[in-house]
Amino acid sequence: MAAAKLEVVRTRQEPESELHAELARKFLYYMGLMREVEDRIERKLYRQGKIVGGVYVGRGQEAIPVGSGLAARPDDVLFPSHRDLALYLIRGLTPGQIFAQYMGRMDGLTAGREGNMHMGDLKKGLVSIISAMAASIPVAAGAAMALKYQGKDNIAWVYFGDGASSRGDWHEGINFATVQKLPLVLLCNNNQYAYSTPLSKQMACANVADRAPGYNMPAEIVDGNDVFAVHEAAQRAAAHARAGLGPYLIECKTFRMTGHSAHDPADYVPKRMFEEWAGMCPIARLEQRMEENGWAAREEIDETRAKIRREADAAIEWAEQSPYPDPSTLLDRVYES
Amino acid sequence: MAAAKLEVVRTRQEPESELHAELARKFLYYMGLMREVEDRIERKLYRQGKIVGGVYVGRGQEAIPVGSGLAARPDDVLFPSHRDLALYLIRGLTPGQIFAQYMGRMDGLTAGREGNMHMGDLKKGLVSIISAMAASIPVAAGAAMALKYQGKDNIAWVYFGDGASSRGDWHEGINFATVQKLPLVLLCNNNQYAYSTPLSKQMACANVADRAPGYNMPAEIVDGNDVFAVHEAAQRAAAHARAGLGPYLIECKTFRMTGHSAHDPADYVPKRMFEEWAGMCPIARLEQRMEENGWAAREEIDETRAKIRREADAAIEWAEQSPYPDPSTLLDRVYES
Amino acid sequence: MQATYVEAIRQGIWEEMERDPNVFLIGEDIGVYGGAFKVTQGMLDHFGERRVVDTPIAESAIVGAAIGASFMGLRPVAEMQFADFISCGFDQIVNFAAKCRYRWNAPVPIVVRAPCGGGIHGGPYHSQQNEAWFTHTPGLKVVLPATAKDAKGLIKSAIRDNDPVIFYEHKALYRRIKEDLPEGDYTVPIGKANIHREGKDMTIVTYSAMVYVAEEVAQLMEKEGVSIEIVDLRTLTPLDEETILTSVRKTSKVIVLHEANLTGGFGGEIAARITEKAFESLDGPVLRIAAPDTPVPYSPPLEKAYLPDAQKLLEKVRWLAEY
Amino acid sequence: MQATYVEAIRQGIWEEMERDPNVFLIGEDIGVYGGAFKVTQGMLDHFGERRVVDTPIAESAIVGAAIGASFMGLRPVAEMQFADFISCGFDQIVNFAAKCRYRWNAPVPIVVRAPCGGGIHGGPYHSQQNEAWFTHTPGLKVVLPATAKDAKGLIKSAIRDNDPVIFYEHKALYRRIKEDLPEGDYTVPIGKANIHREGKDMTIVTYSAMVYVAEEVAQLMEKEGVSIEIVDLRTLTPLDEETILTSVRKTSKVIVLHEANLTGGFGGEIAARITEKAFESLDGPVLRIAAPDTPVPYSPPLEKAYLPDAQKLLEKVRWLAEY
Ligand SMILES: Cc1ncc(C[n+]2csc(CCOP(=O)(O)OP(=O)(O)O)c2C)c(N)n1
Ligand SMILES: Cc1ncc(C[n+]2csc(CCOP(=O)(O)OP(=O)(O)O)c2C)c(N)n1
Ligand SMILES: [Mg+2]
Ligand SMILES: [Mg+2]
Repeated sequence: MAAAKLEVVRTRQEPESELHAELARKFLYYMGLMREVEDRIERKLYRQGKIVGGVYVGRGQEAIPVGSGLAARPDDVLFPSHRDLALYLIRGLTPGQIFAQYMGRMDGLTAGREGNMHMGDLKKGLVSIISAMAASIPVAAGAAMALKYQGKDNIAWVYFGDGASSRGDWHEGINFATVQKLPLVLLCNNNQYAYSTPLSKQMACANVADRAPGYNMPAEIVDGNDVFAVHEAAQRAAAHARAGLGPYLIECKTFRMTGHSAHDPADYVPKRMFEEWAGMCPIARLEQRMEENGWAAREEIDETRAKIRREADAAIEWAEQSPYPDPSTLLDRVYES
Repeated sequence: MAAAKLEVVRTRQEPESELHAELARKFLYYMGLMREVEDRIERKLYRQGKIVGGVYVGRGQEAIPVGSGLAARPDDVLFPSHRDLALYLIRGLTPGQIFAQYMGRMDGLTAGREGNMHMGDLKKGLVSIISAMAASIPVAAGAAMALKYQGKDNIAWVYFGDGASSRGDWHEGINFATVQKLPLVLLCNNNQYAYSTPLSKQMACANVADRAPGYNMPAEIVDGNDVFAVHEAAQRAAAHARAGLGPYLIECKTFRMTGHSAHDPADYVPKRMFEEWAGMCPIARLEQRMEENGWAAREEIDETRAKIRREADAAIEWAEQSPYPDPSTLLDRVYES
Repeated sequence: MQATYVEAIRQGIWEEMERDPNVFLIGEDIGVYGGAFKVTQGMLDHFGERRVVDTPIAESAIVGAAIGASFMGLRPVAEMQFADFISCGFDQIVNFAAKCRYRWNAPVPIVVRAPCGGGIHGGPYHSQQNEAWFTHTPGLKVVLPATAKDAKGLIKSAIRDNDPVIFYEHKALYRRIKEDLPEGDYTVPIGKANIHREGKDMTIVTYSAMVYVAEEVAQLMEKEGVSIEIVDLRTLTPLDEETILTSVRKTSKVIVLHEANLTGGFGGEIAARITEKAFESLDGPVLRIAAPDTPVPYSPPLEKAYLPDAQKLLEKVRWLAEY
Repeated sequence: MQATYVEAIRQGIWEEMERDPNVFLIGEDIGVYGGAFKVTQGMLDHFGERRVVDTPIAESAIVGAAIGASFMGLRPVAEMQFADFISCGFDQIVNFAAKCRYRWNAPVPIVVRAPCGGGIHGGPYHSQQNEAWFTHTPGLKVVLPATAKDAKGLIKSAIRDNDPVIFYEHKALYRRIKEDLPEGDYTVPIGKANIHREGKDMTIVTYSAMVYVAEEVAQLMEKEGVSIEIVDLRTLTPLDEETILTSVRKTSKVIVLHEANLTGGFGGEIAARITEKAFESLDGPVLRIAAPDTPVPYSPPLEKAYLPDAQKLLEKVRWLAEY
């Protein structure tokens, strides 16, 4: 098995086919929708007091769930982390359900038991995180083991941040998965911070991917703000895992264009980092590429945006109609019956 | 920092000085004493029913605690694992105290609260393991942090097996220690089994040392049955850690010449492995080298052995005189007062 | 046919594996070695590596992987080598397994088997009775069989249960008791206590190995003309409060007995419920007998002093009988 | 001078760091960020990186490193970002820290701070009251201050204590209460309950944020002529049984109130001790009020239904008063 490839893998400069244009339009839609939904959540609903719990968004990181989520087969199983909203959208959750979830309404995926990204739906192949960072990794390994057990050629995809890679569960899960050669793709969003903690206080190595050889696992590092790059890496990873060759790690270099959560002004981040990375916005980059390659005209892109805004408007309206859970149901669902 | 050196590092073929002879005699004494004490425990006292709890010995692995323990400074702090009895001997515990410990007597280090290798003495710089494999690693990191905090040039030494390296604590502890560049030497006894589990079911990589680059930590692999090799590696590691360059990993390749514990016949180990490794006995190899180099005559070696046997005889007699703890003290020592 | 407690558990698992191809085992040294206590002996040969998964030393991964597999329709039975190491997989149990159904309607049908208890000179790390960590965690079922018959019937129910079950097997019972097991495919329901012995003057509420201590004392007291009823809880959560209260209302005197440490042990819960719900029936204080609040010491005289036994129980029984 | 609960804790830590150069802090985001709840704000600037150690996300390493440093003579104060994540460092706490003194006479003078409790819409993973995991583990001290004065005095005692202390800070109190603190260097002893309010008709035994619920009800009941005594335990282990029993013997009626889940909660322990040791004094059953046995739900109407509050308490108080 190859050691970690430590250079950013370049994507094809000029993909010309209609297939690419088609894909680009999907990318644009889901990235745009994730951005819009999260903007509404973080900058409107939260500030209006309509969301009373924690809010964690993936602004600037949309290429990661979108590029990879569209590389996953619809019957693969996904273990999103807390900045991967697009995975839910790709699997068919409506923005309305997401707003309802954040607002603690019955039409959220958890019927008000949980808030924010703590949601899942087994029928859609979406497993809810628990809050403890990296705890999903052994669980995803177990799901991958089951897929292998059942003789399916599906795979499991698990998402995590740079910070999560410091936890024991990260090690135990990956070690187990590699020993068992499980069909698992590991997707790291390395956004350079864990809450306020920079990489230098999290790890002595330069990249999360540097740890892969210790598990005899291939890894690559990609430009996490290039949705095509993420997509192609995800396809390589999926092919590897699906072929029975074991886990595969993708480290997406990116940046969190916001505080850790809605109440965090992120004063600890040097201003110039925000400035630098603003120029790397994955959505703007995709739009530019679409225009340059003639995949879409400006008007078309603008219309996509407008459509997304209308969707979000309608969804919020819908979600606000959704009832709060009935307190008399408080005790339901602890056990099966 | 260099990546893991994956070849067995050869020790000097012909160390001639009297210093080496002197060291060899010390090695021989402590390895022989460990072997003798553990043989008595596992093959006599346990079978006689005088030890009622678990018994884990380091037969065939004596070079590891002896080679490294004599490289440690007396005021360094040691975190032995369960096959490192010689560390206790080197730090001045008497065989009698060890027998008493195993027999649950008052003169054991734990006054009967604990059995077997679950013992420690802060005044001697010996920290007791807890049973959970690898749990000592973050604790040793913390001790190393304290030494640095206090401006001392002491270091911490932590011991563990191949199996322990699968645990989350192993990862969390080493990651923290490397981020903080703590003065910590990590000593792995890779005896190729964790209880009945062979390496192939524990890790996908070939060596525990393969994980070191993921922490940007130097590592080397040594012949764990060559006490000089272990000693020299330990000196290199200690120099590194003491110089403030951070943790250093030594992986000692060895083999457990017994079952996991006294009640385990180890049927799962291919017979030929026992045969092969019997020819690699670290004590026999040292004796041969001593003779070949003229560091000791056969008679001298035999006399050392005889002396050790007499020591063990006397120690058992002494330990059997040691009283059992008084049940009325059961509640003592849960809290300070 | 007679079977020991360990053999009963083994049979129960074996039968469930035969019955349901989704059942599989995961844990340390459970394959070629057959488990530290030989509960899974022979299973690797019979069922193969696919269904008997030896793992690295990684309790969090074991429990986590079991949870993940259960999401996909499998029914994992995970072994902790000793209950003492369940602390290493703790977060996965109390935060992931326990809460998924409530949080997002995802059942977690896993069994975590945990050999527990003292009396085998295991010392602080091979003797723990730590069930109270889990009885305080909503969403978990906590089962501790005392007899071979119950052990088999309950492990089978646990495997079929659609919620996470922590299944405590008492190590000192594995080879100590031998019983006739019912023929054929039987189960014992989770959540139902058993009247281990009927009596009318006093109730002892207990579970796991302490049932035998209670039995010993009941036999002794019978000669003194005191008739003791023994309620073997078998399941702690969900608790069969009805059986406890019915017994207490009958006898009016009650002692709660367990091997776990006294303070914060499940005995407090039982005593509290009795006091709240059967206060008018009580003819004396609810007494608790449990291990004192120390780790489990290794040395035999200390361990003996530590463990609740007939003598200690007898003293309180006599006191209460005369109350 | 007036101070909030959070400011009181911050002052306490600050003063101890000034007093003893061996005291240092370790945890996630406690440095430049000042901690998720700003308890350690400004400490990095004042005390420097040596004494304010930001860690990776690794609770087991945090607790483990604290233990190891304590062996070498330091006095670590570790922060869990939320009490909910203490499960990730669980083994280090219950098996290493708790047992070292008993096992091999090695003191572990660490403090593990854990922001706990609901009412902030944190949902299942940012609201837990899991103290009962630790009150069942011999060797640990479990402290939960309710007032700013106690919070300061107890964190100082915890830091000076030679045993491991789990120090639960209630998040909903951090900025809600403000009090005058005593001048100068004062401590509040660990292991001593406080009579928060004197009364003669009924005792409410409680701790942490629930003290205020009890207070609210006591004021209401006073108008109805029922005089309620509130025992604020402050420390759960070691428990100040004497203060509880003295109060119960005086009032003869008692309600135990806590925010943690009912089953297996520490309330059972308290109720059991009262029943056993003050049985003759009781004029009614010992009642418990606690959260129901579910995870802490997120949505406000559910969370409100979940948390014990004055209304729920009042109902039981009235019932018991008339008993
Ligand atoms: C075990 C654990 N400890 C602490 C936290 C609190 N916490 C939530 S998110 C977070 C930072 C996560 O960093 P990273 O994994 O890099 O993901 P990012 O938020 O940057 O996407 C922390 C410390 C947690 N969720 N789990
Ligand atoms: C967390 C944990 N799980 C299980 C065990 C039971 N156990 C004791 S020793 C051992 C094997 C250890 O293997 P290794 O680390 O290679 O050390 P060795 O015994 O080979 O020296 C196991 C599984 C344990 N002590 N701790
Ligand atoms: Mg991050
Ligand atoms: Mg080994």
